[in-house]
Amino acid sequence: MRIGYYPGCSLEGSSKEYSDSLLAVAEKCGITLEEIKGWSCCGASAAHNLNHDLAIALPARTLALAENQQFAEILVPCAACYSRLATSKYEVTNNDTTRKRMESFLDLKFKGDVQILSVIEFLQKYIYPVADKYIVNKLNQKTACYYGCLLARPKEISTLEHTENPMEMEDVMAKAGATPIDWAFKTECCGAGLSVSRTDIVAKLSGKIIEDAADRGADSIVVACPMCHMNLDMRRPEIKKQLKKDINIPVLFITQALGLSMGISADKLGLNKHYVPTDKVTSCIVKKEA
Amino acid sequence: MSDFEPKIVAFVCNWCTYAGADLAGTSRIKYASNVRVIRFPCTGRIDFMLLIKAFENGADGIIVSGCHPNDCHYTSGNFHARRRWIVFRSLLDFIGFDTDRITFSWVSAAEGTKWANVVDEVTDKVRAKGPFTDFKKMDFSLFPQLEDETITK
Amino acid sequence: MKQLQNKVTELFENGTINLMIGYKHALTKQPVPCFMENASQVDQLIYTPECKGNLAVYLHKPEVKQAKKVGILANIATLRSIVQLTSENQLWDIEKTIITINAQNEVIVFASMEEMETYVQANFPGYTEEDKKLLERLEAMTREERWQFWTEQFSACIKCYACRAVCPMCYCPQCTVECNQPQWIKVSSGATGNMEWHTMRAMHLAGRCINCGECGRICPVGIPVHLLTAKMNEDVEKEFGAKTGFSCKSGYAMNTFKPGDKEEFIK
Amino acid sequence: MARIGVFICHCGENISATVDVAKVAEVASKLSGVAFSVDYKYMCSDPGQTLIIDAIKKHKLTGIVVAACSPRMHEGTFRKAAEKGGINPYLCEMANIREHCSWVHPKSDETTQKALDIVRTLVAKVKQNAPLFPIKVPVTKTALVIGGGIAGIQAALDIANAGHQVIMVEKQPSIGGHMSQLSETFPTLDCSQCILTPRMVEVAQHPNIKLLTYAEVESVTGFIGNFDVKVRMKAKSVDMSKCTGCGACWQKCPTKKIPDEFNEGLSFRTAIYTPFPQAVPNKPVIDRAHCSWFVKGGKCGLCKKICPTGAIDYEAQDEIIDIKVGAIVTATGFDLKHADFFPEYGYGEFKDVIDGMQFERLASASGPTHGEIRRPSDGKVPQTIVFLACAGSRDKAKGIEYCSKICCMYTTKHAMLYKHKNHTGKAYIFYMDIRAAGKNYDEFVRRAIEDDEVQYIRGRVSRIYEKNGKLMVKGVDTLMNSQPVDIEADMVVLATAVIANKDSESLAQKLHISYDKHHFFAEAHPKLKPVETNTAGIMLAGACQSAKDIPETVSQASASASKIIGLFSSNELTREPIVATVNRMPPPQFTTCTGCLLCLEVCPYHAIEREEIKDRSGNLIKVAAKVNAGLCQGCGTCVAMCRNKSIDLQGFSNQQMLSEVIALLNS
Repeated sequence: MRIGYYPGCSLEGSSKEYSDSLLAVAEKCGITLEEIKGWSCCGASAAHNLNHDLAIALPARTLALAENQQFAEILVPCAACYSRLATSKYEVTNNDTTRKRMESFLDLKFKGDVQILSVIEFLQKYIYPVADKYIVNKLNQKTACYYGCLLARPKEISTLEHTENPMEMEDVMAKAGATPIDWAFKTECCGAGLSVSRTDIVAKLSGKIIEDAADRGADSIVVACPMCHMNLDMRRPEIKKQLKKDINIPVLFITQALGLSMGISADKLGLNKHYVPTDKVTSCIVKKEA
Repeated sequence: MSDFEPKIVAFVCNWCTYAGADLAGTSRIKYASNVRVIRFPCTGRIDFMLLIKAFENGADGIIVSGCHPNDCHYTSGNFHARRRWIVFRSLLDFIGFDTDRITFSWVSAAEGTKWANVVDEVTDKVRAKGPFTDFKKMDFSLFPQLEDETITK
Repeated sequence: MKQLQNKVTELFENGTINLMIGYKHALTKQPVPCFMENASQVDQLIYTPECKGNLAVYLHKPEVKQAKKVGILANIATLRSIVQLTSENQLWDIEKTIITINAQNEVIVFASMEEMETYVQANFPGYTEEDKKLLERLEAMTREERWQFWTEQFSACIKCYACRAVCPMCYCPQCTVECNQPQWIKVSSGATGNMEWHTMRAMHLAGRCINCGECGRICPVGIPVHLLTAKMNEDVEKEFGAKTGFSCKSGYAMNTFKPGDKEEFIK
Repeated sequence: MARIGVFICHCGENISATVDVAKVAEVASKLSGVAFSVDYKYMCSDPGQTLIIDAIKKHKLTGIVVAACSPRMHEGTFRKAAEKGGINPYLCEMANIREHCSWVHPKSDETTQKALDIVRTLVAKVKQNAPLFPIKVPVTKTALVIGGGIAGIQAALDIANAGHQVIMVEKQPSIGGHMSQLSETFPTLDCSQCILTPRMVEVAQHPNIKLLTYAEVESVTGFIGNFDVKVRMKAKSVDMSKCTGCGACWQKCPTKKIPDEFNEGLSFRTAIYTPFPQAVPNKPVIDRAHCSWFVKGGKCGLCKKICPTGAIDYEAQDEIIDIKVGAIVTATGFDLKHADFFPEYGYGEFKDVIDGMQFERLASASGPTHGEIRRPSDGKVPQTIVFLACAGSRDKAKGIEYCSKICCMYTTKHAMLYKHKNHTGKAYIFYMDIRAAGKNYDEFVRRAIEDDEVQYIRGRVSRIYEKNGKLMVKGVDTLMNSQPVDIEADMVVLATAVIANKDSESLAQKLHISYDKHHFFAEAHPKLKPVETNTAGIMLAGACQSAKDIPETVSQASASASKIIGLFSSNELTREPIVATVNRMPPPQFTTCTGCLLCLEVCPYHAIEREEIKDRSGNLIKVAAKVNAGLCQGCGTCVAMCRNKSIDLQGFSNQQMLSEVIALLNS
């Protein structure tokens, strides 16, 4: 089975470590991800506020390319990209008029039979079943799994079981030897779209997330979205001002955490690229008992 | 041919369209007098063979009308009828029959105006098409020496 | 072939069947149906790719019903007919032993209806290339051309009702065409009456015909009547998602409905 | 040879102004089979009818056509006249030349021609009419009421008070249903048990009501007036004839930690138990799923030792009894959406997040806290309670699009009861809309807001979580610029959605009644037949049809009862003979029906049955369809579907309809 890979812009830039760690974990488990040739921006955070056609057409183009390149499934690790691609697929497959419009814009045919996998679905389907074979370390820490607002919503496109209380990341982290905590903010918004324009709002929203995780004794926060990571990791000075206290819980991509459990080096996983030091995470790790 | 007046037969259900046509009457809404109504208890009762027989006996156009979906007096007769018409119409089209000569509609007991409009529209449409002669021509196709005029007059 | 004959002999000898319906070679070497009442007749039994006839039609015959324990050599069309007939509550009065030959040339004796159903579903046939082409050709014509085509075809019909006789689904003891109170269709042959007959036949088979094509093959004047029922089946599957001869329990598309059935012509 | 009479009405000038009635009468007289034809000013008037009656006698008519108004107007009138004239009423047809002709077309030859065509068509039809006779169905004057909640109780009492027999089947050990669990009722705040328990006792003591508790309907066959019902009497393990209800057994029963269903799991009960103190009948049953005698195989046996009358019977078995009834009231009530449906609200995880019915038990004087509002976790009196008035309802994403209807009102009542008991406490209600349409309902809500200072917040709640021993309620106030709202609460009450009973689908199948996609039972017509089902003789009452409050439930129950009392008012049921029939002929053919039975599915009334024709030695020789005239409503959908015309519809037969088509188009 060939799995297409759609990195999206973030994973090529600010969140390169997400891409690196994901590819490293996949490689470790013997899964090849093949980048979709000619992929383009999904239009996230801007297009759907401005132009509905464009917001559908941009992801549809990539979907049509993936179809042409005969991928049955494509992995879209960025939660925002995933949301846009899945939404576009939903619109195009459920509405004949939209499909015809898009086909005429793009001059591409669209069958709508490519399965889109979020990173959670990918881990569930391909990594989770074989993980035991490759996991050598026990993360040995309390971790807060943070889904953000896009991974489990909206109900029409999400494949997670409970929109308001998903548990899929927790299952993966438990496998990696962490203890997922029960907390209140796992599907709250971090302020993603306002990351640059209104850092004050980001500080308020992300601050609550960090604070609740800390209150409940989490040693780390695990995320599956580049935007969430940026806000929770990079905006700590603003958060500190907002909360009037310094919380230094590190924030990891779920693939980095999984990579650590598989014995992949911290450097290869890009842990050194974070603002909040990640020593706290690595120092907990112990060897898995046989 | 200009003074051709088509014969339109309407197959309607008792509870909705027949009552709708009654309402057109009590409201004194005027419409084309070409239509003749045959009353059935329900559109579910209307046998497709009756439609063919009507054309065979000289109808130029047909209206089939009953209760709107979900409004059937018998709950589901019109839903069954709808399925029947979907395949029947497709079959007629497949054998090359002019399905424009059959109009299907939902006319409720409150839609006297809609009934009058349906009748007027169908009458105009069929009048423009001219008399229905396909069946007669078909029968005479066994005897090609006969000319068309002898058949259609 | 030997394997098949041995199997049938065994079935006769252990009393599982007392009548076997299969094929034999006619003098012309064409396969024709044959009926065997004991093991001594089994050596004429054959099975070749040319054995296309739908033997299910014989399961209605009183002579066959009297035999009670009936074996039948069934190609896929016959199997589908048996499935469809079962769903129509028709074969309850005979004990059937159903035998088929699969693609690997193995003889299969089905232990149960469920087993047969599974086999049918796994080997479910599509339309033949020839029929597909004909259907496409007809659909590509203008309406007037189609009318012309069928007018010519129907005019040739001699109302011999061979299409009815050969059809396993036409099992009514009295057909509407023979109904004279009221008389729906004229007895004598005439193009309109012929057209009515074929239209009615197609409507009555919509959602029931299993596409064996026997009616078209048998027509002595070569009318492709099977295209009418094939078209109906295509519609029923496309519009209502129903497959015929697929499951003994699956319903009949024309006696049910969905509130959301789609059409664009009802005003 | 037919001798048809044609009677053309002028309808004053309503017809004669545009139609040349004399000409119509004249041309009609020459139609084949017409023996008499006349026009008259007012056919429906007394002299008009006399004219018809006399003509039938004088001209020995075999059928009549009255060309006048719509048959929907006067068909009954003229059929009666025909009967008075001495012919079968169904040999009369009406030609509608008023609504369909004279009123909608101008005075012209075409209009007269159309009237003529209509008359000719109906003459052709009436020549094919056969005499029909109203169908008489005997009626068993006993009603079955399924469900012993307030709906069933009301229906049973109404029917029984009218003098008819009633059998009530209740699956629980006691009747009373959900209403017996309620504390006070809106909008009057009168105590639920105080108004209900006298009714329960009345049911038990009524000479016309036979009460079967701990029983379930097993199967239903037959049709209106004549249902055969099998009822499973579940083994109570207590001999009701010996038991005095002294209570010694359940006081001594050692298995004490079974969550009490009546108190919604907020307290415990024993394995031998009566559901609540006012239960009717007030005699215990053994819950075999928990009793040690049954679970551990013959251990314990204490209740048997202790019982002073020897009523305990561990060997008792389920029993199936057969009953015959003429009509059925389905009053099986509702259920509430439970537990894992709201992981984001922590229901099932946080002890102090409870549902509305649990709050009822807390507020009830007979409840586990004797009516004091104390939270389940630690028994403390909560100082802040948050109520969620829509928990699951009206939420497409949750799969429940409908409004549960009762929540707005009971949540208001809950908040009010709480405030009445804890004057310093704070009560918040998150709501989507306040739906208080009912007598004194909105006033009730205003009282909660204005007098009792209940805080209403229009918005939904996204999450409830625990923090520092408090329940944090995260919501939004959409009337305050959609500001996020965070409330620290001590207890949260979810007004969870009203849903259909989990076994409603299987009951519907037993009864052959329809249900909607949410498994609520379907009424025969949403406006005009709201208590009947599609199956004649089966009525609906209460929340098994849709979410309802008590007044509505009681109204519908009484409506159902009145329908049944009407049905029971005569010994026979008379039905219009416009029904389908499957043809019959002498052996060996028996019928042209092929027995394909594809028509069974098509009938909206389940009126077509499988008939087995057997020979003298009992061997099955033919299977055919058979129409139950008691159930058939005469739509004729089966007729159009039957391939070889083995089914026909009386009054609209194939012969009649085809004759109409042919006559209409051939003058």
